[in-house]
Amino acid sequence: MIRPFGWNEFWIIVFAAQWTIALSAIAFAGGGLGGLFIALARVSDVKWPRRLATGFIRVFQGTPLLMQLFLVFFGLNIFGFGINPWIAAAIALTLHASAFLGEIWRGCIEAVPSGQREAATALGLRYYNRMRYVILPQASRVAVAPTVGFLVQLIKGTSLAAIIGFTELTRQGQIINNATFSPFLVFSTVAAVYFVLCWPLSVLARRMELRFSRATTR
Amino acid sequence: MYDFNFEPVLAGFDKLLFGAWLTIQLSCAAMVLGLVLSVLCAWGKTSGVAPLRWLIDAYIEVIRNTPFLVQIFFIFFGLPSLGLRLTPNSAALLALVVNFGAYGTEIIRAGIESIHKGQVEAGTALGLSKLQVFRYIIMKPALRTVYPALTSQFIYLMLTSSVVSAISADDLAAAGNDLQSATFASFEVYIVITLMYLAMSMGFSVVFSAIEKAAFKYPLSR
Amino acid sequence: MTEVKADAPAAAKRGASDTVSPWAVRMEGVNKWYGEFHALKDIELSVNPGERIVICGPSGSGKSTLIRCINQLETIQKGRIVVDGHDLTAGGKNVDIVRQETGMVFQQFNLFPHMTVLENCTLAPMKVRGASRADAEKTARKYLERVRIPEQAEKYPAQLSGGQQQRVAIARALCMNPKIMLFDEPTSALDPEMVKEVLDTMIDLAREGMTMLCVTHEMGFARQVADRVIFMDRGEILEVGAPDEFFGNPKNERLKVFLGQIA
Amino acid sequence: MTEVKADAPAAAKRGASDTVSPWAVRMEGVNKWYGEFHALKDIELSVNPGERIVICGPSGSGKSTLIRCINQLETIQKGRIVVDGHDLTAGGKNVDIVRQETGMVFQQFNLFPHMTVLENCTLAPMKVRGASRADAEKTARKYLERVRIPEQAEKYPAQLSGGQQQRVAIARALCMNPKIMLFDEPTSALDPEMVKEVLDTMIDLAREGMTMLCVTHEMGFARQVADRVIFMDRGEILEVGAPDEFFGNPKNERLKVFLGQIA
Amino acid sequence: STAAAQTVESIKSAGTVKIGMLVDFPPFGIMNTSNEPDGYDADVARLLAKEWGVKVQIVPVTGPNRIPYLQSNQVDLLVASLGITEERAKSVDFSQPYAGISIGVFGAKDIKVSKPEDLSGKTIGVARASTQDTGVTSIAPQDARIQRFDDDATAIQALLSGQVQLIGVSNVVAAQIEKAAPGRFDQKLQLSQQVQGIAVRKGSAGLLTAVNAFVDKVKADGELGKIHEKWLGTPLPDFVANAKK
Ligand SMILES: Nc1ncnc2c1ncn2[C@@H]1O[C@H](COP(=O)(O)OP(=O)(O)OP(=O)(O)O)[C@@H](O)[C@H]1O
Ligand SMILES: Nc1ncnc2c1ncn2[C@@H]1O[C@H](COP(=O)(O)OP(=O)(O)OP(=O)(O)O)[C@@H](O)[C@H]1O
Ligand SMILES: [Mg+2]
Ligand SMILES: [Mg+2]
Repeated sequence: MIRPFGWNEFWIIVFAAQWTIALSAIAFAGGGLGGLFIALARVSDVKWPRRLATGFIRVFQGTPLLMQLFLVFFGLNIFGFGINPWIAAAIALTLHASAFLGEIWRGCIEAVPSGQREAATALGLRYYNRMRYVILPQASRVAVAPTVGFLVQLIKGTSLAAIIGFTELTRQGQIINNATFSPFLVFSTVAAVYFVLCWPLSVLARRMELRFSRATTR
Repeated sequence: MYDFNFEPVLAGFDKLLFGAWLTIQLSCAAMVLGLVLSVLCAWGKTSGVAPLRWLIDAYIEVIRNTPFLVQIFFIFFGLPSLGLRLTPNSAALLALVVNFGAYGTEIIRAGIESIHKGQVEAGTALGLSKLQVFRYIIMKPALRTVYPALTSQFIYLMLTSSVVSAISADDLAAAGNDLQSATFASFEVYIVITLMYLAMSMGFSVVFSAIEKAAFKYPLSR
Repeated sequence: MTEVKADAPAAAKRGASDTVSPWAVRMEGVNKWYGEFHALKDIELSVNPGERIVICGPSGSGKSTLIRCINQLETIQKGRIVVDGHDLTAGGKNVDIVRQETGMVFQQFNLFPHMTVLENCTLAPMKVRGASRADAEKTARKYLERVRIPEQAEKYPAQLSGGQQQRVAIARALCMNPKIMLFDEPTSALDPEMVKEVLDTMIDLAREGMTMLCVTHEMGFARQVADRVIFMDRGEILEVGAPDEFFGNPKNERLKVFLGQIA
Repeated sequence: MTEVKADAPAAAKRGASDTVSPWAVRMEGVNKWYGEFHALKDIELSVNPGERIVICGPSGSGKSTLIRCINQLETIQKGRIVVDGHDLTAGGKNVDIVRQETGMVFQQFNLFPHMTVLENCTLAPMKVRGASRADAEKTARKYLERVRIPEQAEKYPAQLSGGQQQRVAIARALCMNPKIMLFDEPTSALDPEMVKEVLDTMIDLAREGMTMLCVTHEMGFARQVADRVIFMDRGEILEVGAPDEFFGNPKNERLKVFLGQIA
Repeated sequence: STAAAQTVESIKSAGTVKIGMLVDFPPFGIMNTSNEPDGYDADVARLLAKEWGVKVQIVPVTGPNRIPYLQSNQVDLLVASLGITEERAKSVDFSQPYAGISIGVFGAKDIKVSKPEDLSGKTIGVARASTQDTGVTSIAPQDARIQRFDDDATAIQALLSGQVQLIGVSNVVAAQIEKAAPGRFDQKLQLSQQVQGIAVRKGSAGLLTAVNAFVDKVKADGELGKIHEKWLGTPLPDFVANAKK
């Protein structure tokens, strides 16, 4: 019944990374869009979008992603909204990533000197053009590094989707571990696969940060 | 339609409170020790010799690019083979410190680098040594600039600390899991512990802004 | 408190109806608060088309606030501002129109660092006025020529000296064909050797008859081009006069002290 | 290239042995590169104790670099710098000693924002000289009195005006009882009205006989207090002279252009 | 909503029965070499489907989420090694026992434990929410420290690395310990056997009757015995075979 850890098991773990990648991609796409809205709401001149965004961030940064996934998936189902795990994952991960990215990007938008906004306003540019051509391009330069940094955390965070039935990298490792009882081999493999996924991103983030700080220090 | 029944949760609420208390203790201890580790590593990274910098870089990269679950697993099950046997709670604490240290180092380093070069020069020109400049001139303003990043990393740490239940530490998540496995009242348990986490993170936010007001009361220019 | 009439001396058209305002800028009983802080107190000021006004005063006296109200970078709480016949206080489209008709130059240049000089100059004409790229670039090159840096069009702001950056900022504002130019200490962030090149550009503009309001401490410039000089302190206009009178025979006590300090 | 002897005119003690240097500062054949860029070229300069030197020149000419070499905020690649008898190029403890004996005031003040004025002034005496808190505070209050802001001792830098901040910076440097004061454009980040109060403080210091090297564009100050004025361009010292001669009868062509620009 | 699939009829008309099972709980639920669910529970699930003449869809679940899967209608029933207890019976309905394990407490040879009271002051590792957990918890004295891990593999790792003194596991899994560390550990206690039931949502009386009928049948015709023989190496023990709810 118990079998040794071999190449077959190794590849099963490696291939589970596809779910990790897919979940990360969904989270990032959803969080990117949601985060932009949250960030814009947070820097809005009007009070209520600002308050709403603040509340949103409080709740979704203040509760574990595991619970968010659980409550979205099973909660909606017990209330009779049959929901497929992909959609549940997309919703929960989007909410989670939107809160974090919204907060990160707000900081980046605020890092653009206020003179830039004023200059654009004085030229007669209105909100959309101001954001589109003046503020966001500058904010995005600052944003690349922390955003990629968050992506790394997000990739690791998708392991929590196991609670709603995804056999992604970490979960697959646990399952294989229970069929082989070779925890160190199994978890070393899991760690290595995560490292291969995340490390290039970390390096990229650091490069960007370095390039940016060089560009801004005179 | 599902019938909610919170009775089993209320019956086991003291266990949840104990769990929450341990989560708070673990996270706070990890924050303080992790902060010390971060400051040391950040100092090493900005002013240390090359091999030390490489060592710190390797530490940061390994920790930041692997899952916390795996880290805690290796600490709890791997260290005994080196003769170091830790209780679940102290293994959890060590793992949290090591994890927070890696993120904290990067954050604090960013803070140090944000300090205007002129500050260091002014200290140097006054005859202060490198260490004195770091200790008296850089440290406090650097911590102030990155304080928001540090506190949100802390909240993140507190929320991810639920993973320590994997090595049978008795934190809130573990208490919740035990309660739900004994009663099968899963929804009720999860809803309650979600609210407890939310309350804790809000509570910490309040505490953090109080600390910020007390510790960094000097005004900023402009 | 001390109310000083700051109207143009030759206010022959005063009888004209308010709807077709003869003034380039008219401020009536303007008051502005930042929270508790009373930043502008009962400002009365009328500027004729083509007039050149220099505003000076100690730091924090409200000079920037005053000219930033003219294009609604700051909103006022009381009073009325009419720019080229458009009542800002009435709201609506007027604010947009006024912003298009006024050009502003800041102390910190505020060029867009991610765009070339040419792109800085063509952005607003294209996005606000809907000009074609070709037209916008033609206009931009014309004004870059006028501020004497046509050869820098393809560079990024960070590659220019402070004086060059400020001249680009002037050209950028001119590209919108404004009727009024507002300057907020345009030379005070510059190295001393670069001040002159920017002042020269502004003097050129003044000669061509552009309506200008300029906050500056360059008293030489004020003497040379200003029609009227205004002294502000603590949110009030304390003295207004032609440069000779203003510098030669200041009446207000605080102005005397101030002129003593910056001499 | 053009070598200009920058030694003090009355160099009577020139024969003295090098070990007991008669000079407050002596630079011999000093060269400094930033990577490829040659920032200081064969600088020769000797400053007598008690002498007041003003350094001017266009932006990027190496003025800051020159005075920052004196307390080793920058290290040089070639040549020799001796400050008050301590050869910096010999290394060892000399650098520490020289830093204690020179006070420096920067353009951007560089006060420590998290410390009160008093703490700013007592930090170095306590940590470097090992003074007791009581002694350090006594000295600090004395110098705060001297720069005429004793009542600001408990405030934080951000609560002060620019002029006040710069005077604190001067007091902070004085608290270490330096033999030589270095100033790098101490008034150029100030609002015009505050320039005078800082210059007045510096004039007081000069009257008391402090050795001073000051980078500044304030020509009035130079005329009033300088024993010698030095003109730098592109890393070289191009002209040195007493103020009357320097301003009244400049010889170097680039200096003539420069004086024309900043007038 | 899928709530309609709560009767045998509706399952039959749908043509598929969705059954949740653990895949990290050897030998009851594992993933085989082709990474498909297998084990005692999987075989029982397939047998049930065959009996009802429908296709089976096995849904891998985990310890923490198996009940929510059932309660939120994502599976029709659970064949997920659920140890039957009174407390749990308040949340789900259990069938009569379809399986049972003898839980042994294992530990290093030099530790002396011969009766439950000897567990006093000892650390005992178990898989959280498992049948072992239930079994050990019910007999251990107050001051025994029960440490709950995510699964059996982790609990065994805790024993091997010395993080716990004893573990509670099924006899079958215990054989693996002997393989991993021959001669170091032995069985200390044989606990009162713990039985496991198939779970259905509360109030699905018809479905429960059908499941009970199925269990009766496969016990009687020996099919269940064969599965037991295959995965646990012994015939169906009496305490399961004779148990009635
Ligand atoms: N956004 C703001 N919030 C609160 N107070 C402000 C704000 N902007 C300006 N003030 C205050 O309003 C007063 C006038 O400011 P303003 O910038 O108009 O002065 P100024 O005359 O331009 O001074 P300076 O010469 O320093 O530019 C100052 O006391 C300033 O502190
Ligand atoms: N850290 C550095 N790395 C590279 N080049 C530098 C560095 N610091 C200064 N430079 C260059 O050395 C030259 C001299 O600089 P320095 O700051 O001494 O000029 P300055 O005369 O003080 O000018 P300013 O009036 O603008 O302060 C400049 O061309 C500058 O670009
Ligand atoms: Mg201003
Ligand atoms: Mg300089």
